[in-house]
Amino acid sequence: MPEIKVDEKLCKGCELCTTACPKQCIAMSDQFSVTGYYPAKLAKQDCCTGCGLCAQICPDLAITVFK
Amino acid sequence: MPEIKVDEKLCKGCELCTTACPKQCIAMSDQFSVTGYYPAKLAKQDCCTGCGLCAQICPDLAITVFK
Amino acid sequence: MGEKILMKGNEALAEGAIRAGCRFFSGYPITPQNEVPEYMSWRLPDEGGTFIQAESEVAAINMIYGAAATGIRAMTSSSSPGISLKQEGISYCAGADLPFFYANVVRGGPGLGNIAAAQGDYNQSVRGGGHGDYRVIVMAPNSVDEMGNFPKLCFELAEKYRMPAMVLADGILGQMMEPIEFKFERVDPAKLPAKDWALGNSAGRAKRVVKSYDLREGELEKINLRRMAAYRKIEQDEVRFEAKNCEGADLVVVAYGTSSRIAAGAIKLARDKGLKVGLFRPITLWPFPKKQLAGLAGKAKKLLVVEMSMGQFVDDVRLAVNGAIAVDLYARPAGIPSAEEVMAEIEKACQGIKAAPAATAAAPKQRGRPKGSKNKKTKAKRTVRKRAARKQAKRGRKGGRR
Amino acid sequence: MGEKILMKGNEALAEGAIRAGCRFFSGYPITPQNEVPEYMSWRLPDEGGTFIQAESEVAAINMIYGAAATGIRAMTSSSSPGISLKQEGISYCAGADLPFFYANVVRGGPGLGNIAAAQGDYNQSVRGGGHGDYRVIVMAPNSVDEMGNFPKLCFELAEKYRMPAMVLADGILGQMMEPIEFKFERVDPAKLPAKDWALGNSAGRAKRVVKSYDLREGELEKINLRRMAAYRKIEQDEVRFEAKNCEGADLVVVAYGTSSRIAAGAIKLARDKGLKVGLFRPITLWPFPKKQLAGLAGKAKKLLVVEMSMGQFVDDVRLAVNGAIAVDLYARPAGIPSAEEVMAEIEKACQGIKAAPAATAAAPKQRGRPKGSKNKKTKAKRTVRKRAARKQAKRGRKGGRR
Amino acid sequence: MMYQGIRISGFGGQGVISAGILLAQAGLLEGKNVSWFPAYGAEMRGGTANCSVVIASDEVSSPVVSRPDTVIVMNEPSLAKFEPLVKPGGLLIINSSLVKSQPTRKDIRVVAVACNKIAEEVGTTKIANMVALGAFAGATGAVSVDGIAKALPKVFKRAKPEMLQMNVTALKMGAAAAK
Amino acid sequence: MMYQGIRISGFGGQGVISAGILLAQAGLLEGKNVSWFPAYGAEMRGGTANCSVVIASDEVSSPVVSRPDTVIVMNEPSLAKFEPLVKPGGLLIINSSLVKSQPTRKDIRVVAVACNKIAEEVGTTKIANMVALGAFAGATGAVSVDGIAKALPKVFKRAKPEMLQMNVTALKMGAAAAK
Amino acid sequence: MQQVNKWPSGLVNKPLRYCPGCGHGIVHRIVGECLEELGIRERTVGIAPVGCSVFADEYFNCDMIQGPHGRGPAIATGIKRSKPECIVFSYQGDGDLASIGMAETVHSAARSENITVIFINNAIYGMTGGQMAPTTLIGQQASTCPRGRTVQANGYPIRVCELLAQLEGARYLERTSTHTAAHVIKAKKAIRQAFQNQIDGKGFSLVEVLSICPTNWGLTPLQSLKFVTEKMMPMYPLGVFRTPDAAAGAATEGGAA
Amino acid sequence: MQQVNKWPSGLVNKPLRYCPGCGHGIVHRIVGECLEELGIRERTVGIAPVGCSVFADEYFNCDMIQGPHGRGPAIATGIKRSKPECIVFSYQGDGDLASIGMAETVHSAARSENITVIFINNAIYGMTGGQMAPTTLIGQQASTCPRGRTVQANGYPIRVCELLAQLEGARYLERTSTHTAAHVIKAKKAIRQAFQNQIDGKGFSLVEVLSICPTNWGLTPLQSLKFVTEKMMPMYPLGVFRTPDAAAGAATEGGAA
Ligand SMILES: Cc1ncc(C[n+]2csc(CCOP(=O)(O)OP(=O)(O)O)c2C)c(N)n1
Ligand SMILES: Cc1ncc(C[n+]2csc(CCOP(=O)(O)OP(=O)(O)O)c2C)c(N)n1
Ligand code: SF4
Ligand code: SF4
Ligand code: SF4
Ligand code: SF4
Ligand code: SF4
Ligand code: SF4
Ligand SMILES: [Mg+2]
Ligand SMILES: [Mg+2]
Repeated sequence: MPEIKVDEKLCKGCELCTTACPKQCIAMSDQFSVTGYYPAKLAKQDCCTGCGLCAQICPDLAITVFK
Repeated sequence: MPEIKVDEKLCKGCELCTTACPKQCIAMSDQFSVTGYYPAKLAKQDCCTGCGLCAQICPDLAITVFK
Repeated sequence: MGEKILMKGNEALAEGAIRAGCRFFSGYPITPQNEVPEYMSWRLPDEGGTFIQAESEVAAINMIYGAAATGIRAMTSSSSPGISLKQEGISYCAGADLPFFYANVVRGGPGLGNIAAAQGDYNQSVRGGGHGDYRVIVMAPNSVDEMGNFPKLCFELAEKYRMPAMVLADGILGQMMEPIEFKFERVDPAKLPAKDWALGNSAGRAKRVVKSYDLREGELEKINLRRMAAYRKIEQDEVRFEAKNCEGADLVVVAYGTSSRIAAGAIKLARDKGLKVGLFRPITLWPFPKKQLAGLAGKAKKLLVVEMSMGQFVDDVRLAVNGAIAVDLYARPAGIPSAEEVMAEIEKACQGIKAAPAATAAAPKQRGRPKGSKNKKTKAKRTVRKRAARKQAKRGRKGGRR
Repeated sequence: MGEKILMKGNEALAEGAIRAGCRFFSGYPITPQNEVPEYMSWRLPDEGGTFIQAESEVAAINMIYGAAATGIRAMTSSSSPGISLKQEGISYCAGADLPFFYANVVRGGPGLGNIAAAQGDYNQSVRGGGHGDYRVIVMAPNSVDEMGNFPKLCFELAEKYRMPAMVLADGILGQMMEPIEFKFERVDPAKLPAKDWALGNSAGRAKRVVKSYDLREGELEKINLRRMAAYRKIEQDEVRFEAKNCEGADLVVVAYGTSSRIAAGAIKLARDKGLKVGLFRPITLWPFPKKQLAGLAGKAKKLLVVEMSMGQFVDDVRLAVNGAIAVDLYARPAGIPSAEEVMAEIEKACQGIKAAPAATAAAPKQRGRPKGSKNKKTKAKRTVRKRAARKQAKRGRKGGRR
Repeated sequence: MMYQGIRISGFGGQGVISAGILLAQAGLLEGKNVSWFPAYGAEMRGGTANCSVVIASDEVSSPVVSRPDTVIVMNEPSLAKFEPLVKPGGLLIINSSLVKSQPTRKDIRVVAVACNKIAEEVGTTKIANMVALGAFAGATGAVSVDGIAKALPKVFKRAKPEMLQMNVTALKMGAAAAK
Repeated sequence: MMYQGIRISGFGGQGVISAGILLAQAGLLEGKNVSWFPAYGAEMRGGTANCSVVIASDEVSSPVVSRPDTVIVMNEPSLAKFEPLVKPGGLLIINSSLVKSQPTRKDIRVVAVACNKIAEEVGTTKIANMVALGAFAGATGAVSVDGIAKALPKVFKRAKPEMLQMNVTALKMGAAAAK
Repeated sequence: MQQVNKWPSGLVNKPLRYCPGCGHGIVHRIVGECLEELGIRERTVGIAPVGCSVFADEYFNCDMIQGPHGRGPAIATGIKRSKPECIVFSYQGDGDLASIGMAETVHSAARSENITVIFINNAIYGMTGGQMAPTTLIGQQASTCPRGRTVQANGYPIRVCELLAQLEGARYLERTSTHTAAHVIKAKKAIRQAFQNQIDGKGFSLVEVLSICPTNWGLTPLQSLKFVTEKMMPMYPLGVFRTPDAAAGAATEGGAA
Repeated sequence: MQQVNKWPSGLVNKPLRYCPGCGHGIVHRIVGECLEELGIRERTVGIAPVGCSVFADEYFNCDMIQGPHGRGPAIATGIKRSKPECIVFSYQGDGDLASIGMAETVHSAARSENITVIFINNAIYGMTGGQMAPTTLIGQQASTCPRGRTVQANGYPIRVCELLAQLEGARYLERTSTHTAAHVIKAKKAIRQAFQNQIDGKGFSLVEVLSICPTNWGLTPLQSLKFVTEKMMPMYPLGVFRTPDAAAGAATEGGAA
């Protein structure tokens, strides 16, 4: 299954990726990261198509897409 | 009769006025002025119409037109 | 007037300028002085004044050049790199005898440097960073209170002598908050005397020209000689400084601005340890309190200069005492010393005094007193200011920080 | 090499730079240095170099900043107001440790001033006109020959110490013609050693960064302290000066550049009248020949500073001798003195010596010799130069004017 | 002779800057000499914020507090950065709601207050900074809770009375928690 | 010890600048120390031109000749401006073709040469400046006509041989006229 | 399963110091990828401005130089003319490029310097804390126009691409945006083209990128995206304004009228 | 018989120091006449540039200020904002206005400062002795492009009116010439309009005047007139480029194609 990995050390919780995902797979965590942000996460199972759009808009290169 | 007066202290002999006169009334003197130029002069009698075009183009305000 | 309010140094500077009648400000953002234009942008329009965010520092200073020529009280401010860009314009203002007020809230340099406090722009300020022979009046506050109260002095001196006057501050003085009391009545610009050189409505008088050039042979030198004489007079009349515990001190620390605050803290530590140490703080950096410093020569055994630069300020101290007393230097180029560090330097310097009681350092031994010193006495915590500012400044001593 | 040719100072400067390997020039027209960019515009392309008439002095110095970062020998020139505009950029170059060469062909100031010769930009040159703690190497030619031969020295020193180096000239030196002999082999830029900091092809090595900032706490100060140490070394090693008839002189005239030529003429008149007068000419204004000047203290009775400015250069002379000898000043701010006028000042100063043989003026009396002076002797017409330039410079003495 | 050098540190949105100003204003109202100084600049981009406050009977020399008597730490990263600076015998106030690590120094006094939790109880985590200030007042007495309360309207000029009241409550609860 | 300070002045187009350079070049070829210095700048707009030349056995101190040994005046306005500067006992060379006024000084030597007229005889008034230089050589001996002739191709690098020849003729006739 | 994207070799592998959501990060990645894809990383010299992206000198994995505020194109000129074999780009904000650097921008375009300029238009001075930029919109608040920008006090915003399109030397001008992934992809195409032009010796290329600054706009990142479409794009229509071949193009998206 | 013309009261009655034929003199007279005819002489402040017309401060019979090279519009801004009741004009050459002063020109237009700019385009640096200007034509020789200006080394000439026409704040832009008496009369009309606009509070007005510099063109004044029609006008078409009412106009005379 395609999926994304969000690097919590890089993610700043800006939520831009949530607007980019055509499938609305991404949601924000409710746990503070070490860097003090609420990072993004793949919220739904079997949702991601690996299209990579979330990674296109992520300003912090926090998303790695697998397909 | 209309006429022009060229102030020799001001005229720098640039000849622009000669191109401006529709009647070709103006010619250049062959005598050095005190300031070291060959000044313009009204060369022909009964030629000037007082149109003032020469004064329009004179960069040194050397021409006074009478009509 | 009267109430002590807690204010940022940059805002005190801006508010002080407005109260002093400033009605034109043009500037360009730069840290650590951004609060000055920001404050001006909302306060000045309410006062009927003009705020312009210029396209650059170069444009900003030239807007000032134009505004000042109309006689309005005009101000600009910036920080180090921006002030460098303004040097041509400042030189033109000086050359055209235009009064205006500006502030340099210095940051670390050279180049982009950093945005912390520093004193590396000393020479540029006191020796005319722009081209040609000119000076600007340089006032060095060391508190938010002075940040707010000096702009008025600057405007007045600038107009009196028709030249630029500046406040030389730094990132700490700009960014810190302290209580401040504005010690003067608000100036109503409409009530200031008309300037007989200002441009504008020329009805009923000859045209006026503001310019900084004279291409006729020998004429420029005449103008410069006239200005040189004016400068000598200013050096005579307008020196301001503060001397504290200098009477009977073995060592006098010489410092200005932020480093003088830190030095004061260090001196307290030193005196607690029984060392006889005083503080001499030039408030005007140009005119420099030469005579007053030279006057220490017969008394103290050594001077210790503390500056947040490589050794710029120390030159003026050395020139003032002209070899009559040893001058040590503690240089922190773009560094902010702690009171403890300065204290350590004081101890080092004092050891030097004990080791060689008569004279030390590379300087020739002192003999006699330089001319300038004979009438001056430094009393403990006495602030000497000349002329108009005296009263006001004295009241300043009571307020806020001290 | 070898042939003496008649050249304008500005053209000698440009040709000298090209022969020294300069392959990039950006500048903006301004009198009295226009011949420099004009010369470059037709000569540089033939040499495979680049000439750019920049849109402004600000753009010109930033083109230099970029070009110098690639390791090319880059040069700009201007005159006073234009140099003021370049101060921010010069400060950046200094802060980024970039070597480049520039010339200021000074005119009268402040402001637009005039276009005659002057020395009013002294402080701006030797004390860093831009913001922050930095220095540039300042060479002051006094002949067309030196105008042509100094650019190479400047490039070499600039690269050796990774800092800007400049020629401080004036309208007379720029505009006059004199015979010149280029005393060095043409430099082939392709044969210069590669610079391990230069930007360009990064294949096979780590990326390089040229910058003048460091925002990490305390880091900028470390850089500045390192630079401060380098400056101390330069002050030790790179001083250049000329001393002439100083041995046994009662009075030594201290002057640089054009005023040193005029002073030389005046001294000839004075010696013809039997006055014992020598000439001390700093060739590097920074590093300043401090020790060498201090060395005169035990010998001459007085110094007379002649400068075409208000009293800028004199400060460095006073700092050098530190009160050990009286220093008189003949200041001509934006004026060009005649030899006769200087002669009159010499006579005045000599009278002072006779009237008060031991010491005069406001300076404290001399006692002992300052440390720096003990090893130095000034021989008649001896030119002391350190290191590499020695030989070349000596040959210079034989050529042209002298 | 009284001297308190304070350093307050936390994330950008935690109100450490205004907490510092409030402290200085309170000191001023109580007739003390005060200063406030922020860490400012580019380093701040998306990072942490901190400021220095001095409250003293004597003149304030440097407003930059490099050896604080008291450090107030509002978030995790600040602990590592500022704990080492506290003067021996000084005070470290920790917002235990967000700071999970334990301080290591043994030569200082540590007061842990769950600022966010208490603030939430009062009404909003936004006033966690007030809880911390209350704790400071309670633990040191360098300024009083009353003093800070009086300073509130001077600093938050456009705050509504309810909000101010909530702030005062937070201050008091902080002070209580520190005792 | 030989020293000649010269000032040459005239209208912009009269070649006083190049005449000065030529003189300096000639001096150099004859082994002398020389300098040349123009009056430059904005004042020149449409006005007059002048330059200073020094030819000396010793080093040249100032290239600005404020008290010339010789003044060469090529046009009317220059007479008024430069006659007063000539050193007592010095030389004033006047282009009598264009200068109609008479010099007033009695303590100097005056040589009047109809430079334009002579130049026209040679071929063109453009080389009136050469006639004046010839007169200078003839009257002072500070440089020789030969010396100037040798300098010609160095200064006018792209001049045709005929032109150079005409220049030499003008120089000679000037020298003759001055004797 | 394969990794679809990776950290580009044109970018140093370390976290970026920009605020959450900041557009600089997106453009940094794009540039980093272009350096890699075009195989020019080892002969590229980049210029970091003064502005939030002053840190660009740390991030781009090529030789970098950081210079005075606004002078990027002049610095680029000096480098490119000295090392024509190098690829030189200048990365600049709106204050940097269109305010203090206006003369350098116009003149480097007029000279048609063979360089690439990346222009981040976020309608604000980011680094200094939210002062008005030359591109700040009428009505938009900034710390030096606290009541909102007005024509009377502050004048009109400047459209950089339209202005430069008047210059024959400006060979490639395009305005792009980063507010959707699709726009990011278009922006990358434009930036790649701008580098390709330089490789091909076509002269001056500039790509403007509309970019968000949540911190100084006082909006959340998501609100900021809306601000781009609703406020910025009507004033700054996207599109190609010049190509090396066709002299002038026209706005293709979001134009006011 | 009556005297048709006279020395305008807006000009100090003394000889001008410009070279024979120099266009500055013509424009000086025009401005002097406008000051008189519009009755604004006593409330006008003029700004002299650095350039041959630095002497403008001597010549215009109103309060004058001479400032740094290229900064006229900034100085004008300072004056006008401080004394809105005054009429403020800046008189500038092409080097001054379009090279070193480009940023100030663009930004004062963008701010729509209510000022009048007189722009003398003589395609050369007059005062400093004939260096290349931003308006020097391709192929034209100048002392810093002795073999003629080339695109490769020096870039393209800048058309100021066309450039500024992109700015909403530029309210009146016209290019005129002085090479015939008829053109002089038109130039005067334009300059008068530019002053009238300021009186009416219309904002930024600029009149460009093609002008001859025989001295540095190396031509006689008569040859110079020809140069204007044959070389300059094809590059710099005359016409109105903006009026306060209609946003943008078009070239009306002499355009290249
Ligand atoms: C000469 C100079 N002036 C001003 C500054 C201060 N300064 C730093 S960044 C900046 C503006 C940044 O805005 P922008 O260029 O739009 O970049 P952003 O931060 O928005 O990306 C300014 C004015 C400076 N460093 N140097
Ligand atoms: C800062 C600065 N740079 C350069 C100069 C030198 N300078 C004087 S006038 C001028 C250019 C004049 O050309 P232009 O503006 O076209 O006016 P013109 O003389 O042709 O009328 C220059 C570069 C100066 N005075 N100041
Ligand atoms: S790769 Fe595409 S589908 Fe998967 S999370 Fe990202 S945007 Fe959504
Ligand atoms: S766009 Fe990137 S930084 Fe922003 S929330 Fe998503 S993963 Fe995190
Ligand atoms: S007034 Fe007219 S007709 Fe008379 S001379 Fe002048 S141009 Fe000719
Ligand atoms: S236009 Fe004027 S200056 Fe020129 S020749 Fe005619 S009258 Fe003389
Ligand atoms: S302030 Fe704005 S431009 Fe700067 S990093 Fe933050 S979001 Fe980006
Ligand atoms: S040089 Fe040109 S612009 Fe200057 S006065 Fe002479 S003709 Fe006019
Ligand atoms: Mg921006
Ligand atoms: Mg011009």
